[in-house]
Parts: sequence; C-alpha cells; structure tokens
Amino acid sequence: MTDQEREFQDKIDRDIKIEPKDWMPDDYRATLIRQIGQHAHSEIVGQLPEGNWITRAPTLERKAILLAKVQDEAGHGLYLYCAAETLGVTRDEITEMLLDGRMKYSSIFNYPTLNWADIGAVGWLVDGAAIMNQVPLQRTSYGPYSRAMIRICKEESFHQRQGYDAIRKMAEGSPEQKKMAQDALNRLWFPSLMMFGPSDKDSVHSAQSMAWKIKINTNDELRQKFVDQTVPQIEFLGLDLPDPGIKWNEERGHYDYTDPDWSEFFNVIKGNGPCNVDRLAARNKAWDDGEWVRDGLLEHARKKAARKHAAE
Amino acid sequence: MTDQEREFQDKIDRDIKIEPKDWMPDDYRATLIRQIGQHAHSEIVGQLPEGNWITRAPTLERKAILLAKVQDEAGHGLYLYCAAETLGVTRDEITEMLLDGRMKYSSIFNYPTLNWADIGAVGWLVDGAAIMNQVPLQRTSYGPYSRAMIRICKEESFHQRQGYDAIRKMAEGSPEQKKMAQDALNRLWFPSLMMFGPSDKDSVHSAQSMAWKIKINTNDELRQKFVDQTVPQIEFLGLDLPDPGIKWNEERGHYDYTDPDWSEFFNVIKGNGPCNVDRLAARNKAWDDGEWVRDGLLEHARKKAARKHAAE
Amino acid sequence: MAEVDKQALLQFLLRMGDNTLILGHRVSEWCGHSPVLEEDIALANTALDLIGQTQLWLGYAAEVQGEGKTADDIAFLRDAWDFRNVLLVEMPNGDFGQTLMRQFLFDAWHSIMLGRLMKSSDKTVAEIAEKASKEVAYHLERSADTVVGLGDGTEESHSRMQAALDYLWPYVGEMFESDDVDDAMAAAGISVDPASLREDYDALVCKILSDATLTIPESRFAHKGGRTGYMHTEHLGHLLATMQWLPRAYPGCQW
Amino acid sequence: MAEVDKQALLQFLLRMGDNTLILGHRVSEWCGHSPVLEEDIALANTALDLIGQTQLWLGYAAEVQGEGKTADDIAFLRDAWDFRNVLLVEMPNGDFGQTLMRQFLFDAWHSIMLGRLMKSSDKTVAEIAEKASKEVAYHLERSADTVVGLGDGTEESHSRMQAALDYLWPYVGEMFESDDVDDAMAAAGISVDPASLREDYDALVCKILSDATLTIPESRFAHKGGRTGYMHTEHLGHLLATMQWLPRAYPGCQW
Repeated sequence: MTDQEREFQDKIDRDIKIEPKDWMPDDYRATLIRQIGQHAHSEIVGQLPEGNWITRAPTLERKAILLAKVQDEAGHGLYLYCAAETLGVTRDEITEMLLDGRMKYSSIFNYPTLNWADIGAVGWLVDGAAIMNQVPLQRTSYGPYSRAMIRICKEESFHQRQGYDAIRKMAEGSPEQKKMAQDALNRLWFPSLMMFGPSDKDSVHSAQSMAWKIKINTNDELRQKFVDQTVPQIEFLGLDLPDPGIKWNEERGHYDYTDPDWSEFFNVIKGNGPCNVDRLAARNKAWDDGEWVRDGLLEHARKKAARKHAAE
Repeated sequence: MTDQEREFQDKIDRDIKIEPKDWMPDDYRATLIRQIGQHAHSEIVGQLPEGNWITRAPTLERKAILLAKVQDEAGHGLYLYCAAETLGVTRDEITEMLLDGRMKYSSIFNYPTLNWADIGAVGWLVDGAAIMNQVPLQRTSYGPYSRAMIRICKEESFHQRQGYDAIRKMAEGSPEQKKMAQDALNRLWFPSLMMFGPSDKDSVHSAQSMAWKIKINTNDELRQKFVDQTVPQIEFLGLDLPDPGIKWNEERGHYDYTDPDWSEFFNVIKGNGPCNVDRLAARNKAWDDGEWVRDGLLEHARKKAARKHAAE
Repeated sequence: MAEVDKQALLQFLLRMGDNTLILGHRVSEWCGHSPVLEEDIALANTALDLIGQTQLWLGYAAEVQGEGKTADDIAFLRDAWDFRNVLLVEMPNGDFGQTLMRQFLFDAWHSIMLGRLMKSSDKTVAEIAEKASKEVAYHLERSADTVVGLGDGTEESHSRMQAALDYLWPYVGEMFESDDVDDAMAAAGISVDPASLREDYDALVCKILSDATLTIPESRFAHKGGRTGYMHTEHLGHLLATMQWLPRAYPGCQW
Repeated sequence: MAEVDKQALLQFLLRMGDNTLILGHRVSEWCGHSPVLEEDIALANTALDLIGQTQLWLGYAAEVQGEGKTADDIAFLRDAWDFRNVLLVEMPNGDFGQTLMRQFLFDAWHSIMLGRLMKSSDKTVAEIAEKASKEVAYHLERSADTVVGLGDGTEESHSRMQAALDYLWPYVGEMFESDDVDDAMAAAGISVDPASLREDYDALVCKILSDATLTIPESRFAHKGGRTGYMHTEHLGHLLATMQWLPRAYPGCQW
C-alpha cells in the first residue's frame, strides 16, 4: 500500500467522506462508477414496468400516485447520474453503455408487470428490497453518492408505503383482487430476494467494497432482514406465503426461507429474462427517436448564445 | 365527329362493349381511368374505417364477418386496378396519384367510425349507396369495367345485408345499443346522400359520360332511389328518421328529403373532412413502410429467375 | 341553482375535466420513452398536474350531477360520445415535437381560460382555477420554451415542428367555439364566452411561434365535435379502451 | 369422461383456441396497412381462418366446461392469466417481416400438430383439425414463401428477417413443452406429446430458413409461461384491453 492509499483508507476508516477532487484509487473510482451507474440505469429502466400500467390505472388517484412515483424515479436517476459525473464520466457515456449492454441494471426490471397488483407489489417488495440496500449506503464513503442516497431513501420509503397500501386494498378486495395480489406476490417474491445478489460467499468483489464502505452489509444479511420484515406483512395481508420453506427459526431468531434459483438469476443477467430484450429495445428506441430533439435543443442554445454574443 | 369517333359511339349505342385493344377517344380513356381509379382507391381507403373496429368487434362471429368483408374490399380494389391497367396505367402509377393527392377516393371514408353500430351503418348505408351506383354500371360500355362491376355487385349486396343485420341487432338491443344505432344513422345519413355527387344540374361531365355509358343514371335519380329504398328500412328498424324533411310525396310517388349541405361536401373534398389527413397518412405510411418488402420480393424473384436461367 | 343552469354547469365542468383527463392520459403514455431524462420528469409532472386537476373538475361535476357518482365513475364508465374534451387533446402523441406542440397550443388556451375562471362567480370553479393556473403557467412556460427551442433548432427539428403545427392547427379553432352552454355560463358569470379568448390567444401564440421561426397555416378551418360530443376522432375510442379496461373488467371494486 | 380428463381436455382446447384467437387478432391489426394489396387480402384471409378455428376450439371448450358459457364468453370475458396461448402468438407485429416470421414459425408447428390431431380419439377434435389443417397448409405455404422471398431478397430485407428470427426464436421452444395436461391428452389419444413434434418441426423449419439464407440462433433458450398462463408477456394485457373493451363496457348484450 502506498502512502496515498493508506491515507485514503484512513479517511474512510474515520468516516471522512471522499469528495470528487480528492485522490482515490482507480479501482475505487471504477467500482463506484459501475455501482452508481447501474443504480441510475435501474431507476430509468424501472420506469418501464410501472409505465406499463400508468395508462391502465384503475382510478384517478392511483394514476396520480403512480405518475408521482415514476417522476421521482426519473429524478433519482438524475441525482445518480450527477453523482457518477463527479467521477469523470458523462451521462451520455454511461447511457450508451446501458444501451449497448456493457452496463447492467437491476434484473428485477426484466420481469413483467402482469396485473394491477404487480404495481403494488413492486412498491412494496421491490422498493422494499431496494431500501434495504440503500439505507446503509447513506453512510457510504463517497460524498456525492452518500448525499444522493439520503435524498433517495426518503422518497423510496414513501413509495414503499404507497405500494403496500395498494396491495392491501387488493388483498382486502374482491376474490379476484385478492387473487391478483397473491399472483403478484408469488411471481415477484424470488426475484425480489435475488435483488440482494448471490450469497457473499460466492462474490469476489465484496471484501474490497466493504473495506471501502461502498458496500456496508453482506448480501445475505440484507436478504435475511428483508425476509424478516416482509413475512409478517404478508401474514397481515392475509396472503399465502409464496415459499413453503418460510418458517420462523427460534434458534436463529430469523425466518428460514428457500434460497432463490440462482441459475434463473444468472440466466436473466445473461439476457434471458422475460423482458430483457423489450426493455433495452424500448430504451434504445427512446434514445434514437430522441436524437433530433437533443440535437435541436443544442443547436438552439448555440444560436442563442451566438446572438447574445453578437449583440454585445 | 371523325369516322372513328362515330363508329365508336355507334358501338356504344348498340351495347357492344369496348375492349382494351379497341380504339377509343382520349377523353373516354382518361375519364375511365379517373373513375375506375377513384373507385379502386375507395375500396382500399375504405378498409380503414372498418379496420378501426376489427380489433374491437364484440363477438367472434362479427369479427369474422368484418374480416371477410374487408378482404372482399381489397379484392375489389384488385379487380378494379386490373381494369384500370387495361387502359394503360400501372397500379403503382395510380397508387402514387392517390398518395400524393392527385386522385381522390370516395369522401364518405373521410368520416370516422365512432361506435360499433357505425360498422353496421357503413354496410347498410354506404354499401347500399355504392350498390345503387354500381348496379347500373354492370352495363357500362367498357368491357373490363363492366365485368369487374358484375363480380363486385354480387359481393356488395351480401355486405349490405350483413350490415343491415348488424344494425338491426343494435336497433333491437339494449337502450344503449339502440342509441348507438341512432347515432350512427344520424351521422352517416347525409354523407351517404352525398355519395351520389352533387345534382347533375351542377355537373359538367355528366352528359358526355352518359352518352359514353360510363355513367348510366343521373346523380339525383340514384339518390332518390336510395332514399326511397332506405326510409322504409329505417322505419322497420324503429329508428327515428335522421332528417325531419323526409316525407312521403304522394304526387311524386317518392320521399321528399332535405338536400345535403353541399358546402360540407366540397369542404371534405378539399381535404377538410374529419379524417382526410389521417386516412392519407395511413396509406402513405403503409406504402413507405412496405417499400423494403416490395423491393425484397422483387429482388428474390430476379435472383430466382437468374438461378433458373443459369441452371438451364 | 335552476335546473337548466345545473345541466349547463355540468357540461361546462365536463369540458374542463375531460380536457385535462384526456390530455393527461396522452402525456402519461410517454412514461419512460422520452428523448432525455429531464423530459421524462417534466412530462410525468405535467400529466400528474392534469390528472390532479381532473380530480377537481370531475369531482365537482359529480357533485353537481347529484347522482351519487364519483369523479372515477365519470372518468372510467362513460363511452366516447359522453366525453366533452376538445379534439386537440385526444390527437395522438406522434413524435416528441407533435406532443409538445399540442401541449403548447392547449397550454396557451388553458392559461388564458383559467385566468378568467379565477374570477368566476362560482366559488368552487374559482378555487380550482386558482390552483390549476399556477401549474399551467409552468406548463406553458416549458412547452413554449421547447417549441421555440425545437422550431429554432436544426433544420430537421424545425421541419418536424412545422409539420406538427400544420397537423394540429385545424384543431385550435374548436377551443373558441360557443354554444348555449357557454352562453348560460357567461350569463351566470361562471365562465366566459370562449370566443372572447381568441385575441389574447392569437397574440400569445403568434409571438411564440414567431420566435420559433414557424409559420401559422393560413386556413382558419377548424375541426369540431369534441366539446359537444357529436363527433370525436377515431383516436378517442382506442384511448378509452386502454384507460377504462380495468374498472370495466372488475366493476364495483375498490382500488 | 372422467372429471380429471375433462379439466385436462378443457386446458388443451383453450391452448388450441387461444393460440388461434390471439394470433388472429394480431394479424387483423394489419388491416389496411400492409405493404401491398395482395398482402392485405392474404392477411385478412389468414386472420379470418384463425378466428373461424377459434370459434370451433372455444365452442367445444365451452361445451366441455359445461357452465353454459359460449365461445364469446371465453374469448371476451377472461383476464390475461386465464389465457393459454403460447407467448409467440402474442408478440407484437413489429414490421411486416416480424409478422410473417411469427406466422411461419407458428404455421409450421400448427400444421404438424393439426396433422396429428386429425387422428385424435376425440371425434370433435379430429373434425376441427381436419377442417383447420387445410387452411393452415395454405397459411404455411404462403408464410414460408414470403420468409424465403424476403430472407433471400435485398440486403435490407435479409437483415430485417434475420432480426425477426433472432427476436422470435426464443419463443419457439414453448410450443414443444409438455406438462400433466399433455400427458393426460396423449394417454387418452386425444392429442400427442408436443415434444414429439420437434423433430419434424426442426426439419421443416431448417429447410425453409436455409432456403431463406437465414441463420437459426444457437441458443436453445426458450421463454415460457403462456400455455400454462403463469407468466404471459406485458403485450397480452394491452391486446385484451382493445379486444374486450366493447363486450365488457356493455355486458349481456346481443350483437
């Protein structure tokens, strides 16, 4: 370890934030860009499964709530791209890496939203799992990232409550509505558990990331916490447990549960999820169709500046 | 009149069909191309208002009937383009004249289909009016046109019966269905009357066309016949008359009726109908999007011929 | 309130609320597909405002109607012929330029109209207008800026914006049509004669479109039939099929 | 017939009928928009045949179900999760090439399947298959010809067809999936194990795609969830919103 490296690690250990102009190891920078970029892309791609139901929301109130949520998510994307830009990549650069498949987004968004209860379940389970990941990241070592997470977490927990409220309405509704809620829970349960990533035993990057405080808890810790929090909610809703392996373990003081099918997880990452192709195609189409808009607005800004300059 | 012209007119007067290879006056040819082309285009554009409800037909049976009808109409377009081609224009040439607005199609298709009863009303009123025009044209002087009309008329009267049956179901149905039927009748009545064209008093071409037997009856004769046929049907359906001016005229032995608003007619022809822009845009898009398909199939045919040639 | 006024008031409220409902729906179709992230946010925000306004207008309409219905019943359980929005707002999104041009042409009318309605003799109408006009002032600022930016941008963006204007201009006139409902509303001081807004509208729109280097089509021809419900476009029925499917498939549920 | 067989038979009939219903609907979306008049005719004809077959399959399904429902009730009043079509047929039309590739990939399976079903121990199934197989033989001839013509056409048409094949290939495998329903149907001689069709299918499809100068993707990965109803694509719900709106908006009417 060089002096620079030692000094850097020392700051981290003493909980002093790293700021954009500070020296940092190349790997720290690269890992952060990957992690923040992936998170930003997830916010953007995550609009699609929800957008799928905006035009079919069953009441004006639900439509408004969903619009507000999607707007927040685009906002989160914006904070995160800004945080990533402080590390020396432009938004366009990492956007293009998303579009050509070099960068990933959260695999959960490769699953479809098939009935209205899915929208509730996405808020409840997916945002719930996301928060579980994000709350500790408010204390992450990189300043701009930490500050973005603080803003984001506040809104996400609001979304989670709204999601839970939406699925509660379904669970307490007509038999068909209850069936939708159960169907959504069954389909989204294991993909939600997968959001925490494979067991840290199998992860090569974890130790370094934890030393750098880019990662605060292990994947398994967070997953367990999520299960422990969610199972009582499922019971409160009066829904059936989506996994027969869920059982309270007195000794551990935690719920036991069945490990997700990781081959499915890796298959989805590889591009074989139900919606990978459509999601990326939708983003690529938006980008390509929007080129003339971006070019037009840029050109107008140039003209305006030139006119201003000429007038001076 | 030259000898050729006299001989030509003489054949027509003796009900001998003019065939593609026969001599004919340039004006006769030009008028026929315009008339047949316009009719062909109407069959093609006429698919759009019906296609608008194919994906929303309320039963499998109705969906099948509508599909069969639209298929027939495309077939009619084909016969008519073939008839036009015998006069020395290609289908592509007159298609392009439709697409860039040099040629017209029947103005009725610039009105929207807004509820399911419109589909019945289109069959009943629009096809009904078309048949009124077309039945005499089976005896038109130009052979290929005459033969096309014979085939077309048979199918059209089938469509008209199906349309009447569909609107009858609506008129005899729930109060909302009956209201739809009435609404469709009210909106489509005057546009249907306009299908016969302005009064012949105001038409410059009529006399020559009638001498050539391209036109058999006057517009006003056909319109009256249509009104006389349709009013009892409206009454049978138990619908309100769409025009307070409709009254039996004992002396004339016909129904009196209110003349359509011809300023609307000319406005629609000019391009200001409710759907002109969308109809032409839809046809242009189909044509432009289909270019690669037409080119691809042509190129394949060339390759195949070349391979066959090489093998010989 | 006299029975006749109540019917007219109901029609007036449906016109206001259906405009915002249908335009809000159209704008919401963009979710996740816009050309740049800031636009995703702005479009979602615009749609959200419009849906919020819809809740107010249709909520009041339901109250005036007095049949125990809710704003949701009115939004989700009427067929196309019962809708009273102007045709402009039901026109398809087209490309981003067409969406923003439609937004601008409507925002300009909407902001002027709401300004008048803030002085309505009907307290509820005045309150809704007051709240909405703040939101709409922002919509207008944004859509006008974008129209100018794209009109006065590249050759391609200019020609796309001109095409959008040419396509949508025939739908502008309907916003200034008057009928018995408008007469009754104007007489009662609840609303104003729409024709009286045209001068301000033309001044505003000419200014912005001229900054955008765009040419207003010469024809004053105006499609109509939306605000009376007599003849909507074929587009509306498809929009409603999507919007209404769920509450119609599962009637009587709470969501 | 034993109760368990009846349930399995119902599922089998829904799978057959939902395939034709959904594909017929998709094809009918082309009405008036195809690249050349002959294709407008052919596509309408294909859709018509498929809807006709739907009436037979779902009509028989309704009879087997024995709840007094009609084929229309089954088509228009179920939600997405009740549909049993393979995912392939609900995929969007895309361009004309994607539509014809989808058609070919389905026609090839359909023709082989119907050939087997003509020997079904269930007389009604055999009769429907007999009638349908004549129509489908023509569909296959036509879609295969078009796939070859466009694959072996210009550079552009070739690359569009290859893109269509790449997009749709992962949806082929589901047609050969088996489950308890298939086992029960095969045991009863009513239908066959879908897996047993794969060899014939591969031979047929390889031949045509090779004539079309197209390359079958290497991955054998197959999306599934349609024929069990566990997980359709997001596309199906939108299709149903359009297809079902009218009978749902006016329940209980005769049309």
